Amino acid sequence: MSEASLLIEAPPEGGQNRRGFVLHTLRHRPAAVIGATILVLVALGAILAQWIAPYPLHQQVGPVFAHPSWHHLLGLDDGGIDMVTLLMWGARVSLVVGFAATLVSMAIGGAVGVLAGYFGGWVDTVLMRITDYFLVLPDVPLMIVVAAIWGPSLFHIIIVIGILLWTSTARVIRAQVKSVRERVYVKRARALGAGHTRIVFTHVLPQVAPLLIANTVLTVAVAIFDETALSFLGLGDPSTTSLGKVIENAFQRAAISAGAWWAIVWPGVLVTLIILGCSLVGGALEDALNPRLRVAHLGARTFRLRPLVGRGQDAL
Amino acid sequence: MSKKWLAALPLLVAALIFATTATGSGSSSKSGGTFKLGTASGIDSLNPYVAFNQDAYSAFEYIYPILVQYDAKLHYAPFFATSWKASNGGKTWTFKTRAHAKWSDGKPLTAADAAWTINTDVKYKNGATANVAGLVSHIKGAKAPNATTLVVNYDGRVNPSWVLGQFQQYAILPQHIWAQHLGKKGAGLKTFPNSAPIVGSGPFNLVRFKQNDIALFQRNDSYWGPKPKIDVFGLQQFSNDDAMITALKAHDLDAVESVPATTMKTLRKAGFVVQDVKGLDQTDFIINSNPKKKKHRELLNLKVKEAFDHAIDRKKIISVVYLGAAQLPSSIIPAPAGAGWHNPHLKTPTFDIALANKILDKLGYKKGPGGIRVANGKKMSYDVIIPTDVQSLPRTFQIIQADFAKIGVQLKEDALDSTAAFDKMAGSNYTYQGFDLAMWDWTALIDPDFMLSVVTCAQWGGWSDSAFCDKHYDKMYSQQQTAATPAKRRQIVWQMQAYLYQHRPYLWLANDDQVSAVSKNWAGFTNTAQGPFNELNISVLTSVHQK
Amino acid sequence: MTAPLLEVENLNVWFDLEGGGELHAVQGVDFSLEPGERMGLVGESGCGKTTTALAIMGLLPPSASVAGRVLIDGEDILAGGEAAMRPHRWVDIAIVFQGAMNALNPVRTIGQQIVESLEIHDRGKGAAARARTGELLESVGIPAARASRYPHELSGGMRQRAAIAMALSCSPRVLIADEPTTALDVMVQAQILELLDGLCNDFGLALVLVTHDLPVVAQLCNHCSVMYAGEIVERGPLDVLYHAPGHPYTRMLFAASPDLGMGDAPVLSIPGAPPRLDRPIDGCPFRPRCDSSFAACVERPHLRGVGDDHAAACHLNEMVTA
Amino acid sequence: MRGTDYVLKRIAFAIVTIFVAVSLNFVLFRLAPGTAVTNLARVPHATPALRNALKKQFGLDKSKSEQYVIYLEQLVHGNLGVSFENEQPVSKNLRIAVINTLPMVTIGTLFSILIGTLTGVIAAWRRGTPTEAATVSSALGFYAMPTQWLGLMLIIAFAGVLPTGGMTNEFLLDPGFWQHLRDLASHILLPALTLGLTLYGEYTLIVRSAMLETLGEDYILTARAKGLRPWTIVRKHALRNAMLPITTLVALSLGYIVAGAILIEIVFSWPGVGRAVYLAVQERDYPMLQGAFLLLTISVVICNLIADLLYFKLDPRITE
Amino acid sequence: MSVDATVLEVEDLVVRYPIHRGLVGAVTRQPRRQVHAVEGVSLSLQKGEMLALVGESGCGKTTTAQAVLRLVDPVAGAIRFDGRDLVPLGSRDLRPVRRRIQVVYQDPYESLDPRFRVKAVVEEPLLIHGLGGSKAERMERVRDALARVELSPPELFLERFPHELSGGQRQRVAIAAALALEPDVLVADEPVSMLDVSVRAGVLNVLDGLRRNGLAILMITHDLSTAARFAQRIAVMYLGRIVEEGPAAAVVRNPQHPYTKALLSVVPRRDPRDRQRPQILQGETPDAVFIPSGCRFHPRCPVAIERCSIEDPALARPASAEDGHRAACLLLPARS
Repeated sequence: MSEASLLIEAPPEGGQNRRGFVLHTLRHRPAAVIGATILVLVALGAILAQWIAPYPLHQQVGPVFAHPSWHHLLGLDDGGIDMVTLLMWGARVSLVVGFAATLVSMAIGGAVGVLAGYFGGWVDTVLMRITDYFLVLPDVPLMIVVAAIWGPSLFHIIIVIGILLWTSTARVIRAQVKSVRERVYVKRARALGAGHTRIVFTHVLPQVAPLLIANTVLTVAVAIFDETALSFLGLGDPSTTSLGKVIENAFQRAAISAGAWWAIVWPGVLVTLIILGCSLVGGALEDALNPRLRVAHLGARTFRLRPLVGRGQDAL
Repeated sequence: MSKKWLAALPLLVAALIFATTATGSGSSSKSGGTFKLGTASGIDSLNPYVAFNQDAYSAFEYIYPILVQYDAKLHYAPFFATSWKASNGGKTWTFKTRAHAKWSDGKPLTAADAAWTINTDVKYKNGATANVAGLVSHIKGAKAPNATTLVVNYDGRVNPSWVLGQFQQYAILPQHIWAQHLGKKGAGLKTFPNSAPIVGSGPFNLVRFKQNDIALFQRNDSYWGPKPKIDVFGLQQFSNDDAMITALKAHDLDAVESVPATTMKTLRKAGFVVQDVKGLDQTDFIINSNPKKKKHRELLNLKVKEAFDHAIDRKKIISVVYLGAAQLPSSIIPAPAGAGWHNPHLKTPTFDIALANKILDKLGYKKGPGGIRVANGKKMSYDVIIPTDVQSLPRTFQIIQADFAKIGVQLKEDALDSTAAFDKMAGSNYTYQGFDLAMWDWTALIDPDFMLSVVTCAQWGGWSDSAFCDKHYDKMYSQQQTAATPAKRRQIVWQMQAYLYQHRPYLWLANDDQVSAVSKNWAGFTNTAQGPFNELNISVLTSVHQK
Repeated sequence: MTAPLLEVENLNVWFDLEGGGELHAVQGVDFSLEPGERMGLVGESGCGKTTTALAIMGLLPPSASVAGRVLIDGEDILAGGEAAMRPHRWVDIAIVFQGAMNALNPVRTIGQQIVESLEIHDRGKGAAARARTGELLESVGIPAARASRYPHELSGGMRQRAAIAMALSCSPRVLIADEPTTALDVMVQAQILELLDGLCNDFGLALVLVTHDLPVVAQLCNHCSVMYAGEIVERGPLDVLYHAPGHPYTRMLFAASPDLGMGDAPVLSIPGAPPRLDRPIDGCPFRPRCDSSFAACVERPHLRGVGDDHAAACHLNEMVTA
Repeated sequence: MRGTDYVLKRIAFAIVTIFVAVSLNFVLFRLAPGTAVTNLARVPHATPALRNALKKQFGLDKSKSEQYVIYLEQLVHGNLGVSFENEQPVSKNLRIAVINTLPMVTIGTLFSILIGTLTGVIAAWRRGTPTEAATVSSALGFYAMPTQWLGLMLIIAFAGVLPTGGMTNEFLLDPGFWQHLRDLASHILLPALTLGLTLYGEYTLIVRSAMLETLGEDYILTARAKGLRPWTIVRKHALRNAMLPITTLVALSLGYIVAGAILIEIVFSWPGVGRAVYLAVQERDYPMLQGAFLLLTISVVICNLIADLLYFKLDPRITE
Repeated sequence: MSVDATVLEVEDLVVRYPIHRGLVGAVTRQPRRQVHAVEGVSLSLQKGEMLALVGESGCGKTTTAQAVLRLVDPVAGAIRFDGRDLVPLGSRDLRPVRRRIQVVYQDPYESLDPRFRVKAVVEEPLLIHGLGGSKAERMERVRDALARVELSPPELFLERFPHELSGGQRQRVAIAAALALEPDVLVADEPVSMLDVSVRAGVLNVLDGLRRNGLAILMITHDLSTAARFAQRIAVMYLGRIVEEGPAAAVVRNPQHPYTKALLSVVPRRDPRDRQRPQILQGETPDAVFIPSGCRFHPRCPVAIERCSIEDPALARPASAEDGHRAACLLLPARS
């Protein structure tokens, strides 16, 4: 009997196909399912704000800080603007800032990480030293300083957040690329005479992609968080309505003392939800990607004892 | 973590839990009690050559001798000076000062201290004392022939009300303290921190001061004037209105200097006395009036300015932004400034979009694409510089922007921090070429001189933010300083207001109220246009007392 | 008759799979061990040999469920679950794992780790425990002074020796060695095997050597159990297993290991791969790879005696005896 | 000696980082709109003479490189310049602010590390149980809340029960020691709690995954095989090893502590460094901002250095 | 194989890696240290021959292989392929040569990109070297290569991902990928050590078949049994040197060098009756940084004499050995 024909029955061993890894994780981890649902709902509300928001963004529809009512489910803000409308548009700006800043930081962090990890040697040393410097510089104060100097605008905020958040991405990606680079199949490709571009794009990047995605999602959370902080410090763009700006407006007009808790509670809840969504999705992806989390030799739960009837394989 | 630390933690936790049960307790009260006032701005510096904030000047009012003060009707009343007269055709002023006054360290306080302060300020007015230079303008020098006589010499005839207006804001410093800190060319005057406890001579002694936090004043029992009824006055600074109002509600504060309009209703409901007084702060819409302006010269056209003025819905601004706690403005000198300086004949421009459109149509500025008018071949689309630290402006801008769209004028927000905003408006070398429109606010003083000065040509490179420069106006300005009688001065001041009303370097938006809140446990607490803690006189804190 | 030192009876282990379902990793394993006996547990990767070792120690992960009995001196130590097993660990049965680098805590010294096991089982405290640690290290060929070294400061062979010294600290009666020489060089492997040999001889230690390497077992053990697909398919004295195997798998496994003395004789691999254990298996699990399967193999064979102290699970034996 | 090289390298790195930050600081603030002159010359009737005098006073008439050298010289002497706001030395303003900030941040951070470690260990230990789900989701929940918002929520919740602003009740003119301590503690509670709550979530997650990674190591299996009790294993084997990544990550999150402190000090009117930064931003008091930024950077760098050295002490494997 | 069919010849190869002195080291001017990975190795490989390079970990066998593949730069020596020295060549000039020297790595789980299907894995070398013409022609070569490693019918495997294959099959795919370029030399670095015993023979037999068809194979292994069975010649390395080299049967049956003797004595035999007294060397291979003086094996050598610590022996044919069998030991009487 030929060996090969038998091999068809060979069992899948270890390892797993990384194709569709992200989708698979999103579907099979409860945390990721919850997180993704939150994000999709918020994103839908934000994207469709133009069409489904109940009122125009800048229209005063009632008295300042009017109570929640049937017409305005979440009440009105300090300009007499409908909170539901504000939250939709605010989420839109916050998400745009979050994603755009993340894109900037991913581009920098991804490039630095791949270059440092792949080429190693002095390239690695130089890039990692730079990364280390950025890593110890306190982000938010630096953002404050730069935003204060450049002046408040959405574009500046995106750039400022983007150019300060890339460090952790660079480190994570570098570590991963370094390990991929040491994988035998990359060595084999090198021994075959494959060029750097080919190796990076066909072997390294696809392998790093899920981690990059996980990192992106987590960075979005940080970027949105930072945006609310900058807005709160009065460094936000006054001509746009981000969630941070909505909180800051309410805070400036003493919403709490005015008894208008809805003007400050809801935007905060929404920010929390978005960040929570990102953290859940990103965290689940990271957890799924970390092989060291798969086994635990110690836990509160132990193996179970089963009664046994019969012998050997008959015993079930 | 070391074991020692772990042992200390329960202690720490216990201390924290213990702490929660022990709040709000204890004023170490003597008979008069402690009056605790909350403020959002606070004292920026205790050095008069550095201080900028109103709270600082209010503090000086209570701790330093000042020649004159305002009475309840905002007329001049004796303070450290008991009487005054002009001579030498109005060029020399002689003040009689209090006898037997003492500084808080026991050293005698005499007219010599006043003369020294004035001479020092004149000497270094282009350097270290620039901050107060405006208050000693036209002064040649001062002398103290004896302990109770101060003679001040001017370079020309000066108007009496102007002179007293200047001295009302002028703190006399103890020579024996400050003379030690002159330093090189007086530079030491600015760097002297003047930290608490301060040697002063007012109804209160400043005994404790923490920047951005607290200023504590103790009653000065050796004070030569009417004694306060309270023992201690505290001014606590909050960076957060909510925290401040919460503290007031929890009776950690007795009063709040300036409460946000949004909380007036809830505070009244909670049983606090909310005093709503017409204030001196006005927000304005600035039109670059530089006669040498290069771009968008249509903005120099008085008709255009008039049209803009009619397109501003001030009532809406007042209801949305100020929740009603503001007045319709009409002049550079707000009505509450008192003593008749405000020109009552000036009326707030009406909100009339149709009229505004008619004026612009008449000028031939046709609407182009997007409904935006075209003037001199250029779209009437302007950036409006808005300083980010004036909290009411973004909302106000939104309202104006929407209405201006209806008259075919596009406004775009250019939010900058105040330094950057001012820099951009002044442009390089103070040429005022780089901006068209802006928004800001001014806080008027009781005496009209300062407000009227900001639109003089001489203020280019100084306070000017509209670049208004007009020979005729400048002439009137110097005339009011030297007018022989108060009535004559008032007449000129009214003329100047009317002239500005017509030339519109500023379109006045709202004149917001000064709203304070005080606990019902206190009596004799009054609010003024400058707020309860003010630089007008010492009446509020000397009359406030426990019920 | 006294009970054997260690007796494993009808041991079964299942693992819950992540996507649902379960995997029957160990299926009715039986064996017993007398003092001084050395047994090899041999099989391909995934055949359940390490799982069996872990099950005996009660070290299975929470996803596992287990049935059967593990008796020490006739007492079932498995019945009480993890907690009941604890007092027997190290005192009755100790284990040495495969990668000694990872089996030792990198931030604690070798000495500390040995002292710790002495202390928890009340075999001495403080200075006494440290003195005993020195002796133990000397007995595996490590100078006592190295007790203060960290694992990373020792070579692979030394670490494995230290792990053995630690396993011997409470004088266990059974030592399970799970692939103790994999990843070590041949010369070091020989050193370790010699050490184990000496320990068994000198202390009457019973040894279970878990490995995939038949020649190693052949050199060190007297008995061997061959596992395939979770079951023991043959067991008996090694001599018999090599010269008269009762199961084609054993025969083919020997034939697949090259030997220095074999000359140009063919080395044959076993085609195919072991069956998946998360699905029911019809008939003999080895049938698809077997070179001598026949009609009866659709029935699942059971382990049955085929000679003195020799048992195999293969229908071929029935034909012979029948 | 073991690791002299490592220690020297870390110290050298810290020094170079500080130098880079110092230089960055110089460059950054030269880009700021407006100079000391435009700020200080905003007085009525400012004359060109005054402006020139100021220019000279602040050395702005010199070349950029000369200015840089002067700046470095001043730094060496602890001179951070003069605040635009109160024209006092920045270093003096900051010293007071730092003294105020330290107790609040310390208590908040300790609280977060304590709770974070505890819940992280529990989450890892109770893996796959509802306890883990509850611990992790509450940690994530607090982590996701914007710091300033959480502070405001606490103000809503505790208004009237605890003081919501300031550091002490300054109106206690001469409080006894215990009264002062009680007063301070009551004021510190809410801000420290806010800081602790926003930080702890991250630590829980870090500790949880560090613990899980450690619990997957073979030596844990060895420890179990040795017959150690589960909590003994957690204490003696798992936690010690999990401390390694935790140390680094806690050090790296110092930047966030600083950020949190800024927001919290604003919300609770705490007169510390964060509030000073905020006010400096509001007033565009660049020298103050510059000084505060330098101070924060240096303290983060030094804390990182300490973490590195701690790591070195914890991990015997570091030799070079 | 008497005709000179040498395809690869390594002469006096030396590879050293510098060790970082560290900051303190640099400041205190400690001497620069090096790992002497390979110190003067010479070997030659003929068409249709498998040469097994045997030794313990750290002996330099893998470094030698990497130098042959020009993945590390030698300090000295020559690597002649088809008579042409590869050492001075730049990466551009090396490309055509790389095609003809292929490699199979130890770990079949790691050597295939998990995202690549089998056909892509085997096709990749062709794409890299721009060979194989059209897509269809390339697929033809892919099928061919798969058939040569006995993965047949190839259609069954083309579309699979590595995780759908068993360990042995993966290693075969890796070999197929190497064969796709039709190389002259195959470097096999421990090709079966990660595989289950039951399938090792299959992979080794595939290599053996390829060799018979003319491929020259340099096999790196630590397993003397495998080397003895499949290789034609064996070279035993110790600390960067070849200490014994010769026809496989001769080396195994008639070892000359004490190190080879010891190594052979500790190889476990599968027959339980065949238990020998192993000659166990004490200690472990020393650090390649501090090479002992004289004969580098002398500190562990059971028969060393004083001279061994002074004199460094060269490879020579001992009197008691057949032709082509050489060893480096002072105690062996050389043939005059």
